[in-house]
Amino acid sequence: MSITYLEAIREAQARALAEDPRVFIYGQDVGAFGGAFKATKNLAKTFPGRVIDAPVSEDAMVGLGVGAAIEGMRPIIEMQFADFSTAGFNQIVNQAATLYWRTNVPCPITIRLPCGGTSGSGPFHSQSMETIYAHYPGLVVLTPATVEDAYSMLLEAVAIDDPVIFCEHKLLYYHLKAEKLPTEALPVGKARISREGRDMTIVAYSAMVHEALAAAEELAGEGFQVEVVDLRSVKPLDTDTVMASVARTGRLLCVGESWPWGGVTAEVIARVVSEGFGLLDAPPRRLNAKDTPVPYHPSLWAAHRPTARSIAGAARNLLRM
Amino acid sequence: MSITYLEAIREAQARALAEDPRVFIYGQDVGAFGGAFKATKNLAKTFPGRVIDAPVSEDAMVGLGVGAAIEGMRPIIEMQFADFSTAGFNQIVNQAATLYWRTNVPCPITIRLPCGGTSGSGPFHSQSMETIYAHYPGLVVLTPATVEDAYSMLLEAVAIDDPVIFCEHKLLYYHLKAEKLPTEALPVGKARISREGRDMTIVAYSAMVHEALAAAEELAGEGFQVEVVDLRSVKPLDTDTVMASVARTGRLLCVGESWPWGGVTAEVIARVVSEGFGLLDAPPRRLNAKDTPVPYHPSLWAAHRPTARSIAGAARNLLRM
Amino acid sequence: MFQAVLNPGALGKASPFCDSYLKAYRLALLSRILDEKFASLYRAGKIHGGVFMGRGQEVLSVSLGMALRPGDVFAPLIRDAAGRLAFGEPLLDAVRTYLGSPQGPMRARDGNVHRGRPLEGLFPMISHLGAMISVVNGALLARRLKGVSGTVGATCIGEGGTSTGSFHEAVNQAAVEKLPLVLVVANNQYAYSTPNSRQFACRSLLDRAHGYGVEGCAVDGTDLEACLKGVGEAVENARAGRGPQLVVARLLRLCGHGEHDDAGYVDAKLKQSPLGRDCLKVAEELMQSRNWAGPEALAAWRSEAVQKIEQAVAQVQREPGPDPFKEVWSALSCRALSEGVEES
Amino acid sequence: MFQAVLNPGALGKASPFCDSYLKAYRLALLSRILDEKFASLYRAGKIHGGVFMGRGQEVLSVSLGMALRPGDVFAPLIRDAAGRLAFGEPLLDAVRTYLGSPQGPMRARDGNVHRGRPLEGLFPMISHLGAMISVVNGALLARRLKGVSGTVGATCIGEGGTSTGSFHEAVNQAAVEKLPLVLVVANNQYAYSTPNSRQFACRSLLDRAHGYGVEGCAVDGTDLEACLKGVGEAVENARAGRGPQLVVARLLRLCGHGEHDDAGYVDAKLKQSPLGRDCLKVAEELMQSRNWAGPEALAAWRSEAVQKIEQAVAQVQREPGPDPFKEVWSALSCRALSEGVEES
Ligand SMILES: Cc1ncc(C[n+]2csc(CCOP(=O)(O)OP(=O)(O)O)c2C)c(N)n1
Ligand SMILES: Cc1ncc(C[n+]2csc(CCOP(=O)(O)OP(=O)(O)O)c2C)c(N)n1
Ligand SMILES: [Mg+2]
Ligand SMILES: [Mg+2]
Repeated sequence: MSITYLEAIREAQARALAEDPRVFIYGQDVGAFGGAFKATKNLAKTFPGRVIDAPVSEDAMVGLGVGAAIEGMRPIIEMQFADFSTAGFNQIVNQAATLYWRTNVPCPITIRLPCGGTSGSGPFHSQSMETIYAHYPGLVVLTPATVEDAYSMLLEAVAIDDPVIFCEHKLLYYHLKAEKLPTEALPVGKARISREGRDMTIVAYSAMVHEALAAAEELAGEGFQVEVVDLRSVKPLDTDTVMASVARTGRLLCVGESWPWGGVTAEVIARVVSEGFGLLDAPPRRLNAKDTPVPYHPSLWAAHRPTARSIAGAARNLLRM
Repeated sequence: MSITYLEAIREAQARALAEDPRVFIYGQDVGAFGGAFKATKNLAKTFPGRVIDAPVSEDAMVGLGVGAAIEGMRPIIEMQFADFSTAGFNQIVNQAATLYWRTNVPCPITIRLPCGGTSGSGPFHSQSMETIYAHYPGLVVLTPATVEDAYSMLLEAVAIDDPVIFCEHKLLYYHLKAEKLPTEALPVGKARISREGRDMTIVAYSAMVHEALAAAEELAGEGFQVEVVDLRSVKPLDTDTVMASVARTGRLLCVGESWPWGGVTAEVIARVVSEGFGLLDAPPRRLNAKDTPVPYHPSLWAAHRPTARSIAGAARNLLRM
Repeated sequence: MFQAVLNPGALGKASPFCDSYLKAYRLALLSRILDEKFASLYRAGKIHGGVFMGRGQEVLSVSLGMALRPGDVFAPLIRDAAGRLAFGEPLLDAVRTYLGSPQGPMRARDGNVHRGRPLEGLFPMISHLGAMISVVNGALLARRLKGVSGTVGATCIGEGGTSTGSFHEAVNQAAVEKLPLVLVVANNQYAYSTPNSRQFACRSLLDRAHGYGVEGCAVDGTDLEACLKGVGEAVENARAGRGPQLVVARLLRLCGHGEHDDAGYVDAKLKQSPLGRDCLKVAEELMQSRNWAGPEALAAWRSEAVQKIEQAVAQVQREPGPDPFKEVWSALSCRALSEGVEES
Repeated sequence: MFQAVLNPGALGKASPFCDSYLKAYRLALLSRILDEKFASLYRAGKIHGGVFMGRGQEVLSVSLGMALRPGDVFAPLIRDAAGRLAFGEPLLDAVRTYLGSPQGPMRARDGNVHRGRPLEGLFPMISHLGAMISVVNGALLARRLKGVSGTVGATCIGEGGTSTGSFHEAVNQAAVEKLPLVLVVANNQYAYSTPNSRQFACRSLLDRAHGYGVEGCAVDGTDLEACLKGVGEAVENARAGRGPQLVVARLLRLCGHGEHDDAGYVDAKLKQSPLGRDCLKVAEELMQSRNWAGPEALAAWRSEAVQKIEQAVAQVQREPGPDPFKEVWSALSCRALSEGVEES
């Protein structure tokens, strides 16, 4: 048996629906059709009345989720693409994210965002929005990079009593495969050392973990042992694991697919240098997408985002310092 | 004569309207009423038909501004509070911010956001949104801290061919005064040394500049010479001026009123350490608002945001390192 | 749930309708005096932030609160002190929230009209207009999923709020799901300073009902009898499974947008028109004309209300303010996931 | 502005109406064949991202394009290849955008239906449904401020898009400003897979017009004559200063949402109903019954269209792709304000 990242997301939802009567799914085309990416395929049939098609109304979709959460339900809201969550932005950051703080009533809503660039998708079907949501208090922002994490973190997201922004990477949907679903998992909030190494640390998350691993592999051929940390969750952000890694390697490169200004990479670097200044033997570096919308054409797109090649290049520069 | 920060904003708009027939103002209650904060007082009378009341429709307000900009106009869109710009978020980040990049047609729209906390305003009338907008490519994000800058930067915002997010701080509206309007100004994109000092650098912007200056004054009494850099513009961010200051002082404290995760302070620190690692004699530090919504009660609010006292405290710790 | 705010013994006059009319009037009066108390505390500098009054809208608001039952959901807006009291919100909740007492339901974190008790069906508004409607929808859908029936969800909005995208999405959503939603639009002629002519172009906002496929009714918002009837029927219809109900009330805001606003822009013609009648005066005249209540009763009710409010204010003013050092600075209920962002 | 896409000599038959009918048909046919070409390039793996066809909606779309004049503003949506061609969009713009040629108006930065030339009045859509309407409003308001009169602005949306808050805010905005906006709603029964029953609850979306205070008309979107008349009148009304015009067309999407979608969910009954007629076939039958065009003319027009398209595709396929090293990686027109964020 082999299971894809997308199937893991579907299986996690199936299990959540099966085990917890409070769970329901709401989103455009999630019902009989099974969702734009088929992340809810067959679920409407298996769980009648609990996988519900929404009108093209992101604001009302999120608002409805909050109201249902107040009533003790555990809604999963699917955005058709992360990019369209801008239309539900206000309800996410001002309604869902503030409810518990204002009222002491938890808001267990999971918002699934199909994120990230894929070839030919262009500026409005490629965005990574983890930075935007992580900036706001009151939200948990998860960015699974593996099939196993997609499964276990989505289950955990539904179980968490707070609003979770679940950033699934579309590029991983079909191609990333695992042998089977995990039976145990790191808890949300813990980063993972995806590859050990003692010469430098690359911190990455979501699809960039795989680019970083490929870069590490390439550099291994040149005699460098590069450690790769998969953040898994960008808020909370597991500073301890990152710092421990940097303490071993003395060098930090931080990679993110979203835009350069104020993203995950800035946050990681700011934390490491203010709390672990003495650990670094060289300046920390970062690599992000370019500061333009995500281009449509495959060759522009490939140049816009960090890749194994550009990561390896940046890592080489840093290793030489 | 003496002129407030708010009056400077009104005067800048009056001058823009007077000098450029392409300028018009659109926003809720901006017409005969003169705006919730009176930033457009008397302008509707002086410039008939060019200061236009909008329905409670932030999305459509911004969309209208973009369409008018395509037609060669220079709209100023007033949000009643920065917090409500979440309802126009999609048009700002996906329509206005991408237009030039997609089509080569500039989008000279200025969006005025009354930002920042004031006592008793609570979670939905106190937000600082510069971090959110600065993350997106295609936007210029200005954060004037002085009466003179409020005036000259708003005039420049209207003249700039790109979308400008103009973050005015409500706390400065009535209390901050200057003798007269400036006749010349630093260009947008340049930071200013607001106070010179050789022991450490505090980087701040908007209302926090004044807290930082007060802290510097307090520390001067203790024999420390603290340099205060006013960023003025958070995107673009004048890394050169910050680095030059840090090169002189060796110590960096970065202060922002918005939430801690991924804000201006993270970006400044990430830049300084990756480009000027060797300049620092101590770890860079930052001080932000707490990671909760902005509280209503004055004494909670005062503890939520950085103040002269907490800045001085953080600075003292850093000076001792 | 909540405790009753009126002394029940004082009621029980002529007919059941008379009973509810008097009860509604007294709650509306209580809310008027409460608002005025907040306004005077505001002028005395004892309230931080804004004060928003329901003046001129009390009988509309109270009619909605009266029609709801325990177990229903209610998301009031800024001018709904009367509806809140009728729904059962404790007077102390209002006073504690305005005065920033940590013993209030918002624990000094949010203020003035931004208060509620979600678990008791009273949803606290966020400021963004239009944003509460879909939240009520969600509660109603949840009940349907849980198999709970017979409850309704109600919320209020001004005519200005009908211009938001949130309003539209939520009304359409309720219509598609045929939820028992009652949406009361108070067309008080102004959104802050903006007159209706700059807010919408249809003849009546009621014309929107048809476009959403929901039932609608218009009421004279200055007339308590009309409000009790119109709003009451809407709530009954929703409860009976007839889907969302839109109530559009005509009236005039008889105060500024907030207490900082002198409302100098309000058209004198409107003030003199039937819209500009004071809904409490109208009710008083009716009660007197029908011999339901004479001047003594009115005076007694007023002084009873004043006393209740003064007592609550006095009590809350003795309560200590919040302590920032004891405040839990986290927005997450899962403490383990809260970021302990180190600050120097 | 744009160059004409049809050979004008071929027109000029019986009456002016016949002339426009034939012209419209030929443009609709051209767009159909163009869409089919893109679909086949997609199946051959020559197009990145999606392909979105207007199949079944061509005569509605073309009627709008035909009614517009140079100087008007047009913001087409995903199924408007026909309207674009009628408005004057060069065939090459479509081909270059789909194939990602840097010589196209979007310079390979955006693709497929996300194309336009703002300065020539053809506004390129962003993907977010509903977002273009207020942009057209802005252009129209700007013209009013500049003293330009006599032009209109038109845009299209599907019935799914009417559920967005953006749609509502913008229609209301246009109504308040009484702008010369023509908004064509193609109710093609599905929003991706979602049927109307899950999208709205009113009888007809036309019922919304009244609620906004704008004029509205319904048209049979499968009938070119009805579309030319209905849409043409709406454009005339807007031009005459009668304010926003809402046109609601009934039809059926005769294809998948995109070429990746087999549309297996479409109700067979709808396909067999009059809504499911192929609007081009309907037009062909009418032209033949009225002796406006026989089988030879139809065949000739088709092969002329095929040839034009093959030629354009062949030309664009020879054009080099974009060079990421020459690309200006800045989203600002003021280069001095662009961040040169250093990356290692
Ligand atoms: C989305 C949004 N935009 C702007 C505001 C600022 N605002 C607060 S009240 C108000 C006017 C509301 O008018 P209306 O809905 O008619 O209610 P009323 O005050 O008349 O009761 C505005 C514009 C807001 N609260 N929310
Ligand atoms: C705000 C927003 N949410 C979701 C989407 C994803 N989406 C793209 S097309 C579509 C369906 C549109 O249906 P409709 O408006 O009826 O147009 P049609 O495709 O039928 O022509 C959806 C939901 C989007 N583009 N924008
Ligand atoms: Mg109003
Ligand atoms: Mg459709």
